[in-house]
Amino acid sequence: MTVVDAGIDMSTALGRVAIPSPVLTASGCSAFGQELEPFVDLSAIGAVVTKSVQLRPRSGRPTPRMAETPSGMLNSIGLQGPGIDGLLADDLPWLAERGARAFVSIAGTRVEDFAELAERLRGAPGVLGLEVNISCPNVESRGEVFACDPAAASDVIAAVRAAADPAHPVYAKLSPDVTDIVGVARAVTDAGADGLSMINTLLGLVIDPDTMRPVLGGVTGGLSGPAIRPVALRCVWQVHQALPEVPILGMGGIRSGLDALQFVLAGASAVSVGTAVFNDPSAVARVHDELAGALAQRGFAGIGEAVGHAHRAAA
Amino acid sequence: MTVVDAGIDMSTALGRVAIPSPVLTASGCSAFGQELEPFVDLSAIGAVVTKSVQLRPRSGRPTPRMAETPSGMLNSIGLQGPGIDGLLADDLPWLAERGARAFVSIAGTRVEDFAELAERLRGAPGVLGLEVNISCPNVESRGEVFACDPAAASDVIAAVRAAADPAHPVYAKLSPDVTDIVGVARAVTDAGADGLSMINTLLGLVIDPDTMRPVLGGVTGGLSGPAIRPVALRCVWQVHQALPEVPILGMGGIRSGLDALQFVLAGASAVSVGTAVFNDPSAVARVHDELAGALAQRGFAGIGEAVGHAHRAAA
Amino acid sequence: MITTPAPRAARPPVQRTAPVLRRRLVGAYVELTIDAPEIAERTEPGQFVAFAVGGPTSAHLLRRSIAISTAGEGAVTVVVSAAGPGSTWLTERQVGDALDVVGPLGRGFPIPPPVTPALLVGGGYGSAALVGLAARLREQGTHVVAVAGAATESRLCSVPDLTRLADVVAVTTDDGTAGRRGLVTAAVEEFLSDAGVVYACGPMGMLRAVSDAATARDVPCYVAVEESMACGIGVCMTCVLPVVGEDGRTRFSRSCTEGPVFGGDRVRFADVGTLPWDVVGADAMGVTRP
Amino acid sequence: MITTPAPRAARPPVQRTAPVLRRRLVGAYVELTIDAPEIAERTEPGQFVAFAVGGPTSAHLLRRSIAISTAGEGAVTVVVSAAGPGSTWLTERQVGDALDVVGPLGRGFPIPPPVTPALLVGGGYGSAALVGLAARLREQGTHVVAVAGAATESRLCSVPDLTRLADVVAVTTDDGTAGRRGLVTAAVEEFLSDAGVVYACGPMGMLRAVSDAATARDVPCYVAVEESMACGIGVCMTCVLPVVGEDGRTRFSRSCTEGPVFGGDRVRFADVGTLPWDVVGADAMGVTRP
Ligand SMILES: Cc1cc2nc3c(=O)[nH]c(=O)nc-3n(C[C@H](O)[C@H](O)[C@H](O)COP(=O)(O)OP(=O)(O)OC[C@H]3O[C@@H](n4cnc5c(N)ncnc54)[C@H](O)[C@@H]3O)c2cc1C
Ligand SMILES: Cc1cc2nc3c(=O)[nH]c(=O)nc-3n(C[C@H](O)[C@H](O)[C@H](O)COP(=O)(O)OP(=O)(O)OC[C@H]3O[C@@H](n4cnc5c(N)ncnc54)[C@H](O)[C@@H]3O)c2cc1C
Ligand SMILES: Cc1cc2nc3c(=O)[nH]c(=O)nc-3n(C[C@H](O)[C@H](O)[C@H](O)COP(=O)(O)O)c2cc1C
Ligand SMILES: Cc1cc2nc3c(=O)[nH]c(=O)nc-3n(C[C@H](O)[C@H](O)[C@H](O)COP(=O)(O)O)c2cc1C
Ligand code: FES
Ligand code: FES
Repeated sequence: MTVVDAGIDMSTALGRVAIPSPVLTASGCSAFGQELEPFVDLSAIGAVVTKSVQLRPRSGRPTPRMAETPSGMLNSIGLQGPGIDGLLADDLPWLAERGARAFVSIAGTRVEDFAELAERLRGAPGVLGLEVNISCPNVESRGEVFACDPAAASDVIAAVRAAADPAHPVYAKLSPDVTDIVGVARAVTDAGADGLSMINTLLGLVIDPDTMRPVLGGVTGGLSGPAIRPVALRCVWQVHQALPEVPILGMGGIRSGLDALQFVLAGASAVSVGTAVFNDPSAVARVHDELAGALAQRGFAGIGEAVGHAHRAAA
Repeated sequence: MTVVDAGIDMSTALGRVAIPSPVLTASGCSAFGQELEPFVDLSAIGAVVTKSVQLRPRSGRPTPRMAETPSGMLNSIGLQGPGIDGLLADDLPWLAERGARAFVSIAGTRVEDFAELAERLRGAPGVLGLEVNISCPNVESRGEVFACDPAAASDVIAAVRAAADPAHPVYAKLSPDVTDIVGVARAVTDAGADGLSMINTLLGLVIDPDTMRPVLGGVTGGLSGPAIRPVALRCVWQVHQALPEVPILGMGGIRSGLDALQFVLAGASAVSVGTAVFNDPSAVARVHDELAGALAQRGFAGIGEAVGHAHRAAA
Repeated sequence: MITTPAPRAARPPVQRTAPVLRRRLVGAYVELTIDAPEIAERTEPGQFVAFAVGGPTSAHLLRRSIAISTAGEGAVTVVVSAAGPGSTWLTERQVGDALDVVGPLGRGFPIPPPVTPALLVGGGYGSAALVGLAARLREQGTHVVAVAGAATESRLCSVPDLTRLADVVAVTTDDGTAGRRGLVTAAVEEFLSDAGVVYACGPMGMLRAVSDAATARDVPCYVAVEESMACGIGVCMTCVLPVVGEDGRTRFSRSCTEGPVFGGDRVRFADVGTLPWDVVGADAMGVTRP
Repeated sequence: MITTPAPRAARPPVQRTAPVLRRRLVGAYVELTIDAPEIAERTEPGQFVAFAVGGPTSAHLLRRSIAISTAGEGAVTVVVSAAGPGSTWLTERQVGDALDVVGPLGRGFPIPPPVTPALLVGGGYGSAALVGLAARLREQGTHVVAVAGAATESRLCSVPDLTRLADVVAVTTDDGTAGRRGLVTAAVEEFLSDAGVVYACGPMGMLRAVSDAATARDVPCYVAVEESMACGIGVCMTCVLPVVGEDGRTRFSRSCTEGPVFGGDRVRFADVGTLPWDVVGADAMGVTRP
């Protein structure tokens, strides 16, 4: 593809915070940014969305943690990570030093965990905002995933919004594994979410034909990659149609600028590139360039005009 | 792969009706069987699952009706078909003449439609049983899909079970687009379903980067093919774990004998091959042979022993 | 209606692994000849084949339909234009590579009595699909006029073959880089008066124009259409067009098995992509007479 | 612990499109040499590269990690065993085909002082990863003994290269089709007494046995492990093993960036695939001291 650099205005925002590019990493798919440095200018991308962090350091699940699937993969990492202390001590300062913006993903198994994490992140260097990963089991509700229950999801978001730095936009990250994603979107927005990240992985399973057992130690895992892109686009489309004023960070199988364009046209004002980074470590920067070219070729002066365009063209 | 013909017993059943092979076509992916005749011995496969039929002939939706997606496709056919009269007059007799078994998929937008279809199919030649496609909008509930509401789904199944020939097993075909598929499975089984077909397509969307509008005339469409296989396997796994005594017809992205084996190990006692037929018109017969070989290589004497094996091996 | 619907092909399709025997660049296209005797011996002019694309690691599940240009001596020749990923992959195949192919598919062009003079009209790579037909008509002594048009010279196709087989050949290009400048339809108008039957293959807009012109002069016209196909064998219902049947009623007909050759007067070109109220079964979709 | 963890590589990896310069069958494997000067000049023995597989139509998103056998003069050589679809695709590449490659990745083998005699142990295609190391050790004057083992002759690898580079070479096959009959570990036992450091690459079972034997005799042993990797660059956390750190605590360490070379005594082989209670952060997963 020829990248047309027609001085396209690629600046956009997460909530009310401006970012220079609409293309971000996806939580859990670029760790805390360090390893991408040889491939991507971290200060030029929209933000580094960090691996979901919890209060305590976590080992994550035993291996095997992944299975390749047609045009995608299944993972069951179990949120391995340093815990909030490690994040604050090492990872955020590292990103801040390089002028990279951190959109910090937080996770927990209790409403209070989320609130405490938001509280701890107030005033941390380089933090641009919070993405709330509610695709976690709620220990107070027999392990039901927060994101699958509009009430539980709202409780988390309300608590985070109350505890977080008022300058930090709070995005709720939704799961596609629900009957009515618009209902969940509406609930969390009513609870104070400044935006929505869509989508998290789909629950999937692969059985190893040799061992005749599930491949993953955790039995089921999260399906990601281009395979799920049509589902992700449908979720973004439905939610933007119902709640056109709510900013959406779109993701799910984005691999090229034209993939990102589809999300923007469906209603996303920014996008995350996740699994594609495993295929191409420079994917985040490449998608930015390709998206800029695609927007220019289509006569847009900036990304802003293109957001939700596919809905308007219908009228 | 070397197909080992070790006299594996491939006979299984749909409900209480025996079939000689566990491999069937999938509704809507082999029309009414005629066109497969050059490629497959229709009397040797488990059954021809016919395209979902409604009471009246239907034109289906305007084109474009499909979009290719990574390792899958999106379709929005809109159930084009001859209606029950055409089916009874032309398609079922054609199949019966050839000794092919028809597992007839029925669809409707009202509970009574389903019941009337079941009633009309009593005593029809060559009919082995009914697959109830409840992934249709319920006109009496603002277009909500029956399969997404356990109560509406049960109403349909109860009405069909009451109206259908008692000798015909009634399978409810479930949608994966729900928060709790086990809940729906339990509801329809309680309502009298003799088995479950899983899964129907996932709701998806693709935007054409040139027109900048959804590709499909119907905006959203159904995602099928290997891309969705991990989701389908997860659904089969969850439902078999919760309801081990309920027979499952597994489907979603099956392309090879080893794919089919995964479904069997997860709990399916038979499988449907859908989208893969578009790639390989002889897929249904090939999958049968490959599955027989795979079972033999693993030391199974028959398919029956392998059903749900991945759960037992855990113990 | 002037046309009678094309009949079903005499023999069913087969699925084979076919090695590439010859590969040749023809202008902007790639011509591939594959070794597929059982397909070649069954082919009627106007039919097509469907190739699996991308090899064993492919993310592209659907076959690509390609018109058969010529079939004979155990081989099938096609002309491929690199449009998207699947057709591009096809154009990259080399001699010796094996292709997974199903065919021949669809219905061929109905063959007129030898005395009926025929006008063949091809647009872009659509001309390739007329070569086998031209050969067949010549064999039976039919007078053949061929018009091949394209946007520009490099997108012309099969002109040498048609020149060899037809009695008269006219070439047109939109930009005048070869033959006369202008659309094929201008040339068609000129030859129509002497034609007893017209055959056309090319983009939808061209098919419509040719068909309208022929029908206006009461000349039966058969068109080979190109609709997006998922299966190519008639089982998926993605490839439908509104086509008027012998009973005068319009149905959504599958272009893979009821076509790709349709009577041009029977295809409701203006309604493609819509659901007209008078299509059989439109009422059940909630579309009523306006 | 006898070993010090391998240090980070001196230079970061790059991503390049690299044409295949040479392709050679070596027993059951295919050796590919690619033109990748920037990767070659950065490579330390023990590092690996990651190839995208299947080309532009591929359904396989994840790269395949392959150990670097030798790197120099602008080229990188690897030995590939056709296991599943991705590695099979790699073995089918021909001279001139372009490969999308990222590397060099991971940490190399720590190099001992020249006077320390080294024992190199390779299993199957794992021997390939030792060729660059053997060359490096020879360069600095280290005495090198190499043991290459495999199930059968055709699955041996790099024996001519190792013979050229090492002072002593022993070959073993499980079935006796080449060299001595038996497992590599038997040969290892024999050479261990004269070794000051051991390097091993091959299947996990072999690594464990070699590492246990070396550690039992207080000889430091470095192993290059092979864990399933989704990204190869350290961002996904799929490739972890329980590894004892310098502080004596066990962590789930990424074999792509903290390995693939680990001190053998530091890898808790028996616990691979489980979550031991004393791994850092296991408590947060609900696993408590028994
Ligand atoms: C009966 C018939 C005969 C044809 N004959 C020829 C021929 O002789 N030479 C030639 O170059 N092409 C021919 N085509 C068109 C060819 O099938 C498409 O160009 C090709 O499928 C595009 O695939 P792609 O992967 O390159 O593009 P993509 O855009 O990636 O294709 C995506 C999907 O849409 C379908 N699709 C896209 N464009 C078309 C199209 N124009 N027609 C049908 N399906 C399409 C593809 O099959 C695929 O399933 C014919 C099509 C039909 C239906
Ligand atoms: C550091 C390292 C060095 C390696 N060096 C070599 C080498 O020099 N030569 C060689 O032939 N192979 C090597 N391998 C193994 C090689 O990466 C796998 O055989 C290959 O990835 C299998 O891919 P596949 O598509 O053939 O199999 P599939 O089974 O289809 O692979 C499915 C997925 O599992 C992963 N996977 C499967 N088996 C392995 C394995 N043994 N190790 C890691 N990942 C696996 C694949 O990468 C892929 O993501 C190495 C692996 C690692 C981690
Ligand atoms: C290996 C892996 C780890 C992930 N970890 C997280 C995580 O920690 N938190 C989170 O919110 N999402 C996580 N995700 C989900 C991604 O952020 C993203 O929502 C999803 O993968 C869909 O996007 P993609 O198809 O571009 O990867 C993870 C995905 C993968 C593949
Ligand atoms: C073109 C197409 C048409 C379909 N039509 C129907 C249908 O009429 N009734 C139905 O129950 N399912 C229908 N399905 C869904 C399939 O039967 C099957 O459940 C789904 O595609 C998943 O299986 P697969 O991945 O093997 O195709 C259709 C699927 C496709 C691709
Ligand atoms: S392409 Fe499937 S019916 Fe025509
Ligand atoms: S393979 Fe991704 S972290 Fe190691």
